[in-house]
Amino acid sequence: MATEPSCLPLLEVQHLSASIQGKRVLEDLSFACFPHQIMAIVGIEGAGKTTLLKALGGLQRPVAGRIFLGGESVEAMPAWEMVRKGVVYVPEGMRVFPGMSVLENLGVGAYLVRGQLKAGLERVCQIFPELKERLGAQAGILSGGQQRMVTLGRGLMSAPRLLMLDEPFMGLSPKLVQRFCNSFRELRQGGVTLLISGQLMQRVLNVAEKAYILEKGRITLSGTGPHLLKDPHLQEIILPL
Amino acid sequence: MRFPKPLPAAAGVLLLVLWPLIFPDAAHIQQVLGITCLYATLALAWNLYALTGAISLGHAAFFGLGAYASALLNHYYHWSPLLTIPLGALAAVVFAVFWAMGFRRLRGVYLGLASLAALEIPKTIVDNWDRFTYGSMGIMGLDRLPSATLGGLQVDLGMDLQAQYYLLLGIMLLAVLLNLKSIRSRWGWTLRAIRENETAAAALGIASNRERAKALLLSSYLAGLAGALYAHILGLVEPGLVFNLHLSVLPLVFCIFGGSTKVWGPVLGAFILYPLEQLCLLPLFPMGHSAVYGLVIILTIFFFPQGIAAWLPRAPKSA
Amino acid sequence: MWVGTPIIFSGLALGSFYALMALGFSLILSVARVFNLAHGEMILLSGYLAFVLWQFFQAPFFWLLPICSLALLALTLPLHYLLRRLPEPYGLNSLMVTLGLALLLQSLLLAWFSADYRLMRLDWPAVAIPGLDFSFLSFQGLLIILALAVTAGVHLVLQRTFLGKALRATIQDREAAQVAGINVNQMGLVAFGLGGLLIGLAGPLFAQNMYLYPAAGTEATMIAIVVTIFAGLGRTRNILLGGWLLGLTQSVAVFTMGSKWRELVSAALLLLLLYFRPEGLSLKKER
Amino acid sequence: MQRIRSRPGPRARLTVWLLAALLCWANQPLSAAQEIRLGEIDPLSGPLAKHGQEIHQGILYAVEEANARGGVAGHPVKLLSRDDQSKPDVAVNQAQDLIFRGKVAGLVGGYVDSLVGPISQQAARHRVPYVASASLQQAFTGNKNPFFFRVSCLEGIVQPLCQFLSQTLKTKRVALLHAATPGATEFSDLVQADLHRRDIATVLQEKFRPGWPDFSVFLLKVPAARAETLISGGFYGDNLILVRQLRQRPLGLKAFIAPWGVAYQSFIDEVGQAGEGLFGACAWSPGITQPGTEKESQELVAGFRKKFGKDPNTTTMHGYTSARALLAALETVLQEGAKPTGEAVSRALAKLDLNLPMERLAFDAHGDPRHYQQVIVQIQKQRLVVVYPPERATGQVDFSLAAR
Amino acid sequence: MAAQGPQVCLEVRQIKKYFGDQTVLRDVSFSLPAGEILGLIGPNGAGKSTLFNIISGWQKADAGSVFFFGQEITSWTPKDLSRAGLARTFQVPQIFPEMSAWENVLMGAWLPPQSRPSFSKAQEEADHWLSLVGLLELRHTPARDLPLAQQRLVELAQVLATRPRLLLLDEIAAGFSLGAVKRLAAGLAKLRDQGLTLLLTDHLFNLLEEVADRVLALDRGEIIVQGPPAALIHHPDVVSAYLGTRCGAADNGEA
Repeated sequence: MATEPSCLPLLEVQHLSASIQGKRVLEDLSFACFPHQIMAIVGIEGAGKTTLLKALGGLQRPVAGRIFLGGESVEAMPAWEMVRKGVVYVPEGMRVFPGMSVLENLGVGAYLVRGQLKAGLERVCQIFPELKERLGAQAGILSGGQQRMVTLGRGLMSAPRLLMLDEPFMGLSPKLVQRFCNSFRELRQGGVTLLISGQLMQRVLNVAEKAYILEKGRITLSGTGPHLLKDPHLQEIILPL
Repeated sequence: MRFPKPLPAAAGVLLLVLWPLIFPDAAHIQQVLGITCLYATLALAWNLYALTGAISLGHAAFFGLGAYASALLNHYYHWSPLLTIPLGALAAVVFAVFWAMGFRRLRGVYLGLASLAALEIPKTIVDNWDRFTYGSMGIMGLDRLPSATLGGLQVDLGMDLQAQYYLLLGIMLLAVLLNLKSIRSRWGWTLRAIRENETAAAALGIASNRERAKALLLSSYLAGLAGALYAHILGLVEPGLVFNLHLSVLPLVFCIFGGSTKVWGPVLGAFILYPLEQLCLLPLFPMGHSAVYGLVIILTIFFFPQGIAAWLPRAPKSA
Repeated sequence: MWVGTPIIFSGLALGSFYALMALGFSLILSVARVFNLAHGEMILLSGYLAFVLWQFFQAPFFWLLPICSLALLALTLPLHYLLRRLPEPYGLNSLMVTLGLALLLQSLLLAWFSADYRLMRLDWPAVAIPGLDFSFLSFQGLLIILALAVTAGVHLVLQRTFLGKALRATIQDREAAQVAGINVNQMGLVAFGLGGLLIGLAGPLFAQNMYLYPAAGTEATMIAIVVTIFAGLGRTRNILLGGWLLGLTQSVAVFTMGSKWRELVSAALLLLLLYFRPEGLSLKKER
Repeated sequence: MQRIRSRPGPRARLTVWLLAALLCWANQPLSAAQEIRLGEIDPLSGPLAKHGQEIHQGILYAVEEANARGGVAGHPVKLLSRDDQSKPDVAVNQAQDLIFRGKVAGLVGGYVDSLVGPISQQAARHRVPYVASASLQQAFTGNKNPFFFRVSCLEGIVQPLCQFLSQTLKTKRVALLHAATPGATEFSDLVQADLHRRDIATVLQEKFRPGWPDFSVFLLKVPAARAETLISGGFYGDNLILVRQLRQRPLGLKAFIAPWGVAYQSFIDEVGQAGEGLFGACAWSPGITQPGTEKESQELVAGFRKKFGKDPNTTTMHGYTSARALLAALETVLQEGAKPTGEAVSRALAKLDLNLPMERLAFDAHGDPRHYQQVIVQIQKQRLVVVYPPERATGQVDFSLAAR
Repeated sequence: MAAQGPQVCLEVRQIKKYFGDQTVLRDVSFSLPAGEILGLIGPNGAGKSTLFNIISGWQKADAGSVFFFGQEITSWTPKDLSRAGLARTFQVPQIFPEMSAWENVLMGAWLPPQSRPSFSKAQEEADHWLSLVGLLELRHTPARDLPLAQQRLVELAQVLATRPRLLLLDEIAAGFSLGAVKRLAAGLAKLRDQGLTLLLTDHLFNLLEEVADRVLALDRGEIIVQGPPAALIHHPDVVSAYLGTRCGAADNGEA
């Protein structure tokens, strides 16, 4: 597992700060994301993980700092421009379009890459076979877990270069988590970089090339996933068992 | 939770009470501000229901029913308006009962639109029940507000505009008090809970439909009262006038303009917009007044999106 | 001739007219979340434009439709930019701004075109259906055909194209639509644009089916609101069905009960509909 | 936990000052010149704006005509116009404003009875004469109000209409359609009662809300009821639609007659061929005038056209006539050297007897016009032809044109 | 120990529920003695939330009945159930977004019609419950500005303030750190000792493992196994339906 590849970073964050309603949530963050890696951001609720991912995804304007995507400065870009550039954020929770069918929900994910609709659908159905039989159903009447699958699947449909998942496992049964984790390797081989944030992510950390711990808006620890997993500090704040 | 009375409100009330004594001859201003109080009462009535989160477009129905019931009682039984006005307003409450039953399941935009349609029902019935209500002809020559003797003081409510102004101001202040009580009490917090999240309210054991209905009944009575007063101040009723959609929109405009769900919002909205139009725009621009009126509304919304009341110093909120 | 034939036909033509009045309103309401109270005044503006073109340039009727559509498109797009600057609470504030706009437009129309009633006097030949002993005005036929065509067009755009999916996604969850790569501001613009085209189309039809005077906008807005409730928000296909239901109900009510019960019957029908199927017409809770 | 603000913030103080300033401004009298002021209240905007504006133009023309002749007994006349927005409370507010701040010598104008009523009560309360331009209902003049006068009344329409129906048209079965407004409803009831006395059956009587776009289903019921004549108590706009839809299929009607809306040149222009043969009623029209006022009428049309760029019509003339009445009464009082108080002007109004183009104007004890009588006209070759009463007829009824 | 003794708090008999032609629950029956903490696990779409909704009155069962302290409550409305002392939390927290965290809890203590405490008493209680969930320092923050996990805690404090006899917790610990889960578990155990009966679902087995006396495993609308949590986690049916391979458990914090 290479820790610091020699190629150029896909996404580089320099001195990023962000606020929500005047309250500073992220404080001077700097890190880089390299292609074909799995990257993990670990932190407890309220540490600023969602804000960070939203800032990277163009949903939130940072108050200071720069974000570079392949060398281009993107911190002022709206979300749809980021998606066009291949940076896709998958929000936490169940964010389906309730009045549209599952198929249409997934179709909207492929809004900018209409040519790859079929291939994307196949990939999603492979990861979530449950969805395959419910493609025609209204997304709003699905169970919570199924809506979560649709939300994740929609992110996959956008043919991302960098896929940012916010708490991807919340509300999923362990079996599904496992299946989902397995697909990560596959995705990475397909050329996707993954940025996964959450708090209970042993499985992710096991395979993450790079991982950060976020505490109160600051990065307090970084290293490879397995390395971090053994770190006593992580054990202390996140896994105090 | 003790809420200290904000000083500006007290100053404003004092101004409204005292100015006729400073300008005793300004009959036309007394006339206009009297009607302003009447419409402010209607807006406060609307606001009472809006506290439950409902945007009604049917309050003209309450207004019209109050007006017609009082007018019919006065016309057929020749009772004094002092009696028919409070009784007539009960007709609005009867309609509110049907409303509460029929619209139990409706929320948001759909409640608004349904109430808009509900306005047609009393309107068309009154309009077509020729033998009883005189139909489209309306009823003319209703008794004016009578004179009343208050501690040896003869007050002619019908002819003396100053007395009439004080009567309407008093009723408006009563409506303000009712709003105040409905916002800052246990019941007020119940309404707020229903407005913010009905599921959570039900989970706390709140019977949201019943509380909503209570607010509606109070609201309808006030609106009916305003309508009944209107009928006797003008001396006539006519379906097209008292069941007018404009009377449904007016409280909405006053409340949003002034700041909705705030006690003084509707009053402020009424006291800015109505006198502005009646005393300034209509005399200055006989033809183009509504253009200026429209511009005032547009600009205000851009500069005070939360309504004018948000601009005033806020009552410090207890925590 | 069966007495019902002309009644049904009148109801359908009237309903088509209602639907054409309501389409733009419904679209702007559901996508851009703007309760456009200036809808009727905008239709009137388009109608007056058609009237002027017809009166002074002898423009043929079928040219008026596209010209007015494009003209109103040019009006609604700036309106979208204006409304986008509105702060929260967006729903109520945009309602108030469009109310102000309605008052403003009404005054302008009064100043420009005077309070006189205007009418485009065009000859619409009667069409007889052979073997049925029934004839109707070709304009009524045009209304029905146009309503069908426009509804089908809008329906296809919304249901079958990616743009339509994006529009519907925006209606349902703005943030989720953004992260799917949809430019939600553009969607508002598209809705206003489409709405503008539809409003513009309604103008000459209004001028032809009724008559123009500056205060007629309120009536047109009311029609649009009522049909929109009948149909349920965000359901374009239902707009035509709602319009037809309303038109037919009114026609039958006038024939069987008399003109004076027309409003009551349609209001009662509407309330029954809302009473029994509120969930079918449910809208996302707005804040 | 509680912060109490001890004094009002600067914004609150500013608001209070602004309100106080507004009150002071609004309380100022408008001015104190030697001119005589007339106040006018009309629906200048909203659904009734067409007629309100027409009345306004008539009144304005009368006032400027008086000023051009050197004013009323040497005093210039100023007209203060107000919009009542078709709402009675607004009408009352504006009447108050005109009386108190405008210090007007008299009020004119007013369309629709629900607005004329409250204005007339203000007039009585503050002792200001009021000459209403277009008021129809009979209810008002019942209780005596010495300050209220009007230049038109329903009787002056119903009488000639019913006589025409029975004497000239000789119809036996009529259908009555009217707008759901007080005036039109009363018209409909009076016509029905009057026709009943003349043995004419009203086989269909319906009302509708103004602004309805589709009469075709109602029209299906007309032949079913075997009505010979259709009387429309709708207004201008309603008749525009009704007349077009009338032509869609044959109804077997002998005649269509509408007291309002038809007898206008603009109506004839708008509906074109569809208007041929229709009957209407009017009190005046260019070319149709009170005997003996032909010259005055012609001058008026020419002057009006010069000023407003269009022809006056019967509504305009109602405004003109009411203003003329008030001006004449003022002149009488001023020439006698008396002060133009409300009582004096009202007394002068009560004694007035003028021959104006629209009517010979004299008021009875109720303030109603004694001689107001409309004529029945038929549209023939895009022109209005008077067909009733016989002494004023300018042509014959064309029955073939009327039948549809 | 529980004031009610070994009385049966909740009894569910033969509940059936269909959505269209899909069966969500088929003949679910179980009983919950007062003072016990019962856990409910199952894969996504197993019908956990539906079962909760039926017990708490938000959905109607197609067949079967529910008893609460011996009283049939099958067709009761949520508000009646709340008044009777059956409270619940939701997957998506149902709180009052514009009110502060403290005001939210105050609503729970003050508004319920069954208790009608004085205002000062309610204030004290709000303080008490808010500090119990550890949000005292965030008391003035508007609830909508709180992160989801803290909104859940606000909701928990709010329903606790209504003093329920039975509390249904729907994935209350989602998004909690393990430390927070531990604290929550300790708090729940204490509440149980004060007489509260609890029914809770959780995806991450850790909370159930900490507090549950007994766990039901639900799959495709049926109870497949029940027993103490430690036994269930190794049960082959549960593993195959829900947990996946054993290493899935490692993901749940069994480091």
